[in-house]
Amino acid sequence: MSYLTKSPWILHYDASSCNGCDIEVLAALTPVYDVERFGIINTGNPKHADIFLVTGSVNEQNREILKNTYDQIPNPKVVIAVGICASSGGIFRECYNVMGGIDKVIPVDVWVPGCAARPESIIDGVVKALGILEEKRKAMKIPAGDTA
Amino acid sequence: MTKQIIVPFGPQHPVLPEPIHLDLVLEDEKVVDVIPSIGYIHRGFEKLVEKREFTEYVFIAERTCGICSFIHGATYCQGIEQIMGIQVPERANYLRTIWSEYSRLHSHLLWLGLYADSFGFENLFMNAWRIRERILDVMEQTTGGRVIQGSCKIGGVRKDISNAKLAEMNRDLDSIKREMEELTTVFLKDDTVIHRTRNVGVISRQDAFHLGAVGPTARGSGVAIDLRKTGYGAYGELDFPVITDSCGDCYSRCLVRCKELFTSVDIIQQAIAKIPDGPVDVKVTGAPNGEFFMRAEQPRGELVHYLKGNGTKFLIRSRIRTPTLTNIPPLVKMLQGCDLADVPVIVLSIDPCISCTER
Amino acid sequence: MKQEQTIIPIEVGRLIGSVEQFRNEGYRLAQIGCTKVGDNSFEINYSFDKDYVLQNLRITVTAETEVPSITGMYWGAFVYENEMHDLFGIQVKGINIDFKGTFIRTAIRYPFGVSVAKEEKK
Amino acid sequence: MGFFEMTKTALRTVLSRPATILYPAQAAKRTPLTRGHIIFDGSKCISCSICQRKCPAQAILLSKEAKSWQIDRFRCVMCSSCVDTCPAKCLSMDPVYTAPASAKGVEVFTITYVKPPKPEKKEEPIQ
Amino acid sequence: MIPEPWAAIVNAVIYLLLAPVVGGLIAGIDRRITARMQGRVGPPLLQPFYDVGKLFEKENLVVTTTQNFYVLSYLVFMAVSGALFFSGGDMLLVIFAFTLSHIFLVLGAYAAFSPYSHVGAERELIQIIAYEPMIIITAAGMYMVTKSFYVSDIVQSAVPIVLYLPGVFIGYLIVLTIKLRKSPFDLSTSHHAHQELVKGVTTDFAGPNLAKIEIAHWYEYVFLLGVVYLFFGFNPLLAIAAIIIAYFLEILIDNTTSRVKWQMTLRSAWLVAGTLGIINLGVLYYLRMVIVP
Amino acid sequence: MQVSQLLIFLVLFPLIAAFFLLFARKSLERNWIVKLAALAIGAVSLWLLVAGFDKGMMMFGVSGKALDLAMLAIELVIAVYLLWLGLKHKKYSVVILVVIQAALLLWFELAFGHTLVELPNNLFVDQFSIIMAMIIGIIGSLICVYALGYMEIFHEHHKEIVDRQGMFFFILFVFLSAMFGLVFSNNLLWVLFFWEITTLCSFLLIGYSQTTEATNNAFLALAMNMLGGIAFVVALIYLATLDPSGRLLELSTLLKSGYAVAIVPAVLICFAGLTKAAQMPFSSWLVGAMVAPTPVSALLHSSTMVKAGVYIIVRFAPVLTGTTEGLMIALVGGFTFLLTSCMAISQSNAKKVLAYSTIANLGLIVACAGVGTYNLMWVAILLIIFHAIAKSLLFLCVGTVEHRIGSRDIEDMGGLIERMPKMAVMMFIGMAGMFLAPFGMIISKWAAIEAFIQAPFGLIFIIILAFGGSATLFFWSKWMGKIISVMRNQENVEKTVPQDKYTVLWILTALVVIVALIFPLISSVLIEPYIMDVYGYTTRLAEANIIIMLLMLGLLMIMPFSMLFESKTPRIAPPYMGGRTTEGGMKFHGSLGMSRDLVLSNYYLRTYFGEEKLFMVGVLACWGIILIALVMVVGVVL
Ligand code: SF4
Ligand code: SF4
Ligand code: SF4
Ligand code: SF4
Ligand code: SF4
Ligand code: SF4
Ligand code: SF4
Ligand code: SF4
Repeated sequence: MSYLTKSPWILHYDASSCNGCDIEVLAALTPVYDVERFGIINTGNPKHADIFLVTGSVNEQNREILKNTYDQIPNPKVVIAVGICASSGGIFRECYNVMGGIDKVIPVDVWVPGCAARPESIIDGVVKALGILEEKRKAMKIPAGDTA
Repeated sequence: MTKQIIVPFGPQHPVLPEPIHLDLVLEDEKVVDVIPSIGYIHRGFEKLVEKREFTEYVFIAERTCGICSFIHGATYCQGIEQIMGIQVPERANYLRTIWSEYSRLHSHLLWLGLYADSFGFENLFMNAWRIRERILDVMEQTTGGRVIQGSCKIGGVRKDISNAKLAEMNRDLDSIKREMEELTTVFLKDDTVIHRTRNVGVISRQDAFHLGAVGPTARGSGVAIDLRKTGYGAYGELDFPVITDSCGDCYSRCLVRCKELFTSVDIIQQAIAKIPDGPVDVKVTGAPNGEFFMRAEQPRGELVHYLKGNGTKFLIRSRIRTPTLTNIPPLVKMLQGCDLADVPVIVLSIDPCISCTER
Repeated sequence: MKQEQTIIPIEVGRLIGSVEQFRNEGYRLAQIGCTKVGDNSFEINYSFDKDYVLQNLRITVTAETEVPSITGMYWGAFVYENEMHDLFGIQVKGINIDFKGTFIRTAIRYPFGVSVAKEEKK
Repeated sequence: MGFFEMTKTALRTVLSRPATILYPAQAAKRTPLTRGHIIFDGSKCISCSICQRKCPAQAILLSKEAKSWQIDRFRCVMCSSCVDTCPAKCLSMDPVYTAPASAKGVEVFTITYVKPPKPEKKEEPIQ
Repeated sequence: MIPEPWAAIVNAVIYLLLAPVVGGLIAGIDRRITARMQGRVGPPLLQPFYDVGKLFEKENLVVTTTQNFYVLSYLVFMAVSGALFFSGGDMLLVIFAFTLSHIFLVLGAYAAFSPYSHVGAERELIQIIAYEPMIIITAAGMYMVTKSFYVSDIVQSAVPIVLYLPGVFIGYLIVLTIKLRKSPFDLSTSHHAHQELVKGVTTDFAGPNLAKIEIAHWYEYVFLLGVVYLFFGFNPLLAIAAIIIAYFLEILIDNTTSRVKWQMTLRSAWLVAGTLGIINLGVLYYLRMVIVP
Repeated sequence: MQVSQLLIFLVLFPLIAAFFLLFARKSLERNWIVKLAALAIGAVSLWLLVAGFDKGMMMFGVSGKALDLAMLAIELVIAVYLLWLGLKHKKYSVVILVVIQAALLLWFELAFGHTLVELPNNLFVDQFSIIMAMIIGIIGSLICVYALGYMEIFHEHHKEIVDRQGMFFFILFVFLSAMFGLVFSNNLLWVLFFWEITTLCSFLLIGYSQTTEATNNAFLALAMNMLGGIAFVVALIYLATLDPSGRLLELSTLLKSGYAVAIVPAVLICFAGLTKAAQMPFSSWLVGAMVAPTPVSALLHSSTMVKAGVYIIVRFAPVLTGTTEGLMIALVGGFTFLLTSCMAISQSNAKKVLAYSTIANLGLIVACAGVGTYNLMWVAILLIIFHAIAKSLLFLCVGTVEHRIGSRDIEDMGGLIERMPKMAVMMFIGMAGMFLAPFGMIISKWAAIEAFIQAPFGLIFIIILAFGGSATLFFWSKWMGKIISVMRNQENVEKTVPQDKYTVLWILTALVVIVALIFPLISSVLIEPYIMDVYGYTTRLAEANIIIMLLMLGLLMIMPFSMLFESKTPRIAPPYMGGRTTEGGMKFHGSLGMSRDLVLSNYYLRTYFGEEKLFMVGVLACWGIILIALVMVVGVVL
């Protein structure tokens, strides 16, 4: 296992969620769930992040922000869509200003269902993402010339 | 020549759990100009009333926001009940009140945490949220949801709480109260906290009133508005003070919220003592025809649900005016001339909730 | 317990005067909200609160009507007026901080307004 | 002194047990009421499609022809509306939440309910 | 006295090799204790090493390639100043090298031309000017007690330096809080997301560059705690204990204060630390020069 | 040639060149004259170094009586000229001062003219003079060459200013001559004469552009320097009253004559030195002098003329050692250092920053000389050398940049590394030279701390150094940060800089580095012997430390090559903007739908380091100290 999986730093972005999922993401950092046990730090800065946790259904105005932020995360990186809104737009699917699911804007690696997604669910999602992260790292190495 | 720095503050910024953007113009670290821009959460779900029956719209109203989800749901239901003239059973009114106050506890604790984080007091944040988990546990045990409770419906509530459980909650509140006392002491007595909050983001009583401040933002400046005093739910039968403070700075707003924690505990305990037995819902038939401005006190202040129906299953308008929306103009005033380091503190001090602001 | 509220329909022309009166009597602006009531007909409610009693001024306008801004009396009203413009396409004249349609940017123009109704019919 | 108000709390917590639940090593907090995911009992469903109509998230799709009931778990907001409204009581809410996945998809169930023959139904009130 | 060259070189090499290990461990312990103070379990002890390892596995994302140069220089000169210190070199030279390395960090942040890095850089500079006088005063104090600027002499001195320099010691602890980027003085950047500055001075560094900054921090920790050792050089066991207590105190302060503003930082560093230091030295000077000429 | 001839050459040759320049009408002629003269002056200065570095102090007699009279006559002519100017511009304070000084001089001549014997050794040279001569001869002439190109462009930009370049270069070379005269003169009367000439040159050059501001500032400078000049004359009168034969007017004799005799003139002359070196109550003239064309600032107001002020104080340092008067002077220097360093933080005008930094460094030199122990003297001389080189480089860089980008505001120098890469590198090195290890100024600062701590009351100065030094660090670093910040879409505007300027700048840049490299050599060859002569013992940095410094310098120089060996090619991404979209040219989408420019300015911390506030503090404190010193002197006299 690489170090990458032992130290996943997350960046959380609220792409127009109702706050339910956001506060659960935050709750995951706090004593009862304490994701720092897995080396997870909430960096707040895309340039330091490995895992992009996105909540919310993405509205018109959020699109470019989401995309910009995603682009500023150095590779390898994974995106986790947290909550039903981020997965499909959820209850707001039919709103005129909603894209419905962040996969409409950036590629998503893991979907965490729930409305709101529970902290345990989020932890599960991150664990699942670590495997994908590791694969991406390997994939990134190969073009660099090593035999691998 | 003025030496200015322009900082695009947000929409992606660690201090803001929700996206909002400020163009900050600084000289050294003094904020000389600030222009907000919002709209990052606007989903436009008010328009969903045209597609969802008014009974299902409760679930959407609840998801106006994940923090005072319950109060949004309850306010919506009460609005519809007012239009349709439905008399809700007393027990349901009490339960609604209890859950509302639990929401307020959880919201204020959440806010205290974020607020502590805004001035870099990580430990305080962690402690506030640790206590908050105990509130959420009760929420989940009684409604099935931690943050989106989904326990309100038109005509009553969807779940009853057994009297044994109520007694247990009552006992639990005593110990939560002790923990909160320790927590709020730090907010109110610690020198470094006072350094960051006293005389920061001051807004006078006059300004607060005329710019439309509500909730703790208004009460921190001495404007005593608390919609619970209109007596919706079971509030009319309970005894509680409207907490105000006069300084109008971040410290005052924090003080008001700290004291409200204990008011809420008191209200819940009173309600548990008084709650009558009986059914928790009535059957609803027909459709709303008419309009009503239902107002309720959210943790952040006055909430207005304006509902208008025309006798069909689909309302013609739901307009949700949330406390943060009306607290934005005071916020813009508060930010003038503060320090860059004060920006997060001041922004947090109105307890901004963008999700419901923009709907 | 029913919350007390009244609705007072007035002409657009009398808006400023009436609002001023409320302000002078020490009312707080609680909200401004808009409802589409016909193909090209909108109700705008200006709600004022004093001692928990809600008084609503109601004007009925079309999308073409120019509504005067009340930001002169209530500085904070710009949030509502910008919102009204962005969502309903109501023309508000003289807002103190006029976002000119960028307050809430929406995927479709004036989602609650007239144009949408037409688009949807198509 | 107003300085170091937090010291007592900090020192006490450092000496006491952390509040952390060591999930996943330890089981998650869960209550009987917790809304985790919808369970469908195909043997009871009468294909009335009320659930589909009452679902605010449009997560349910019922096909009478194919005799299938499908749910998109990435749309379902766990509101329980369907459970409350289902006349046949074939839906229930389970406290275990849906696991995160790296692909979205719908879950399809077949409806095995067979409408009982008419006479029997008439006898019911007599029994 | 100038130390034996070979001994000096051996010490320096030992420092260069071991300091990152020790520094990383300190960071790991720090994070665990911090977590415990917050009622959490916290990360594994070796987490800082995982973090740095991870960062080296990441893509190098920059705003401008010159950032690489500044960061490398920061690391190199940080290591050099620590190595000079541990090889028993001249305290003043160590301080200047130390400052030089920080200037590189600041320049790296400036180079990015980004609002957050920029404000971070300005604040980092404010921090440097806040703590630097105190560090120089510390060196001067040690000279007054031991008659030498050489670390090798100071450490061998049998005089209980801390008894002569209590004010300086307290002043040093205050600036240590700044240097360890601990609350209340974590102005320019901090370990977690920073409330007004995102990541301040390190905002626009990613991957390997960030890893280098992290390693430089480790070197820095060891060096700064080495200075604490000097105060207690007469008794190594006591010195180690003092380091542990000092560090624990820093963590405690970190966890019991909010971040103050730059004005307060500058004022407290210059006035409190400066005054304590100056009064201490003044008294010492008076005793030395006037009472016992 | 003999050493004495070299000295005379250095004093006279620039004068001759000056007259040629006065009549050179074409710029081509002027070019050649200046370049050749500069070459000659530089070469002879070096020759002097080679010829004189190991000889200790050498004295030479030049028949003086007639010269003395000529000088007096010139001084009076100048006085009349200034009187006329003063009246014309209604600068009555200057008029009064001129009258006082002229009256004193006349009285001196009338009272003592007949009793004074002819001094045997009017000229002298020792290692310190050689160092000064090198600064004047090499840096000074480089600046003159640079000025050629500068003035052309200056007049292109400022059509409204009368082109008086002939006059300009004439004054420059007269000034060089006077400076040489000043450092080689052993006769205090001569020193005074040259001293006044430099004052006059400075006055004329500050007022060159003839704008109201320039004229006012020129008169301000004049007035303050006249104050010093008067003190100087008083010192001479005092000496003459002590010994009417005038033997004490010989600098070398005076310095050896002991505290009782020398302290009063020492304090008075040091007071003159303080005014010339723009120390605290007088600092405003130097800041005002920044209206002059940049080469003037570089030459007069940083590397040479103001150095004359500290030169004379350093000369008197042995007299001041351990005295309360010395301590007072040192305190003036110390406060000046601390306060002006802080004031520089609040400035964004590049030349003003340089001016404050210059005053600060002169203050440090004064502090060293005032305390006056042998190792501090060593530091003082080292500071003079390092400062002259780095600061003149910086001034010239600012001048060049100003001509390209049309502003001398630091905020406008953002991204210089892209727009003018070579200039940026040179400025970078110049600034590093001012405050970073292991370059010159920091070596001096280090040595100063080590020296002060052994000196009586040195603690005060250590604290001043600690605080002032960190303030220095702040304003240099933020300036550095400004020029290296990489803004995109910047155009390179460097190509149009003329080659001559580059030559000068590169030489100076190289000097900054080389002097840092060979300073141990300079120290052992020039400074230490001089200190040895004066005090009987000397000092130097420990060898191990020097080696470490050199290693660091080496390391610093190879670091940039690390960029060639990047293992991973980095991906370039826009800076973090809170998720906001950025467009080219550093714009971003702001509120109200606007596209905003990203603007980043440095901090100026005016609430803490505001100019006016600190200036008032400094003026009060330093006047206080100076008055105390003067009262003490009066006490000695009585
Ligand atoms: S999934 Fe539910 S809780 Fe999460 S953001 Fe969407 S509506 Fe809110
Ligand atoms: S009102 Fe003031 S802050 Fe706003 S743009 Fe004008 S000058 Fe700037
Ligand atoms: S005020 Fe905030 S917490 Fe309350 S309902 Fe609105 S969004 Fe939710
Ligand atoms: S203020 Fe609004 S968005 Fe924020 S938590 Fe409350 S309801 Fe949600
Ligand atoms: S729980 Fe709610 S969202 Fe889920 S399927 Fe049932 S009705 Fe739809
Ligand atoms: S699940 Fe229930 S509500 Fe849905 S179709 Fe079947 S019987 Fe009807
Ligand atoms: S800023 Fe606060 S929360 Fe963040 S790392 Fe520092 S102490 Fe911790
Ligand atoms: S750059 Fe400006 S100040 Fe300099 S000469 Fe040209 S116009 Fe004059």
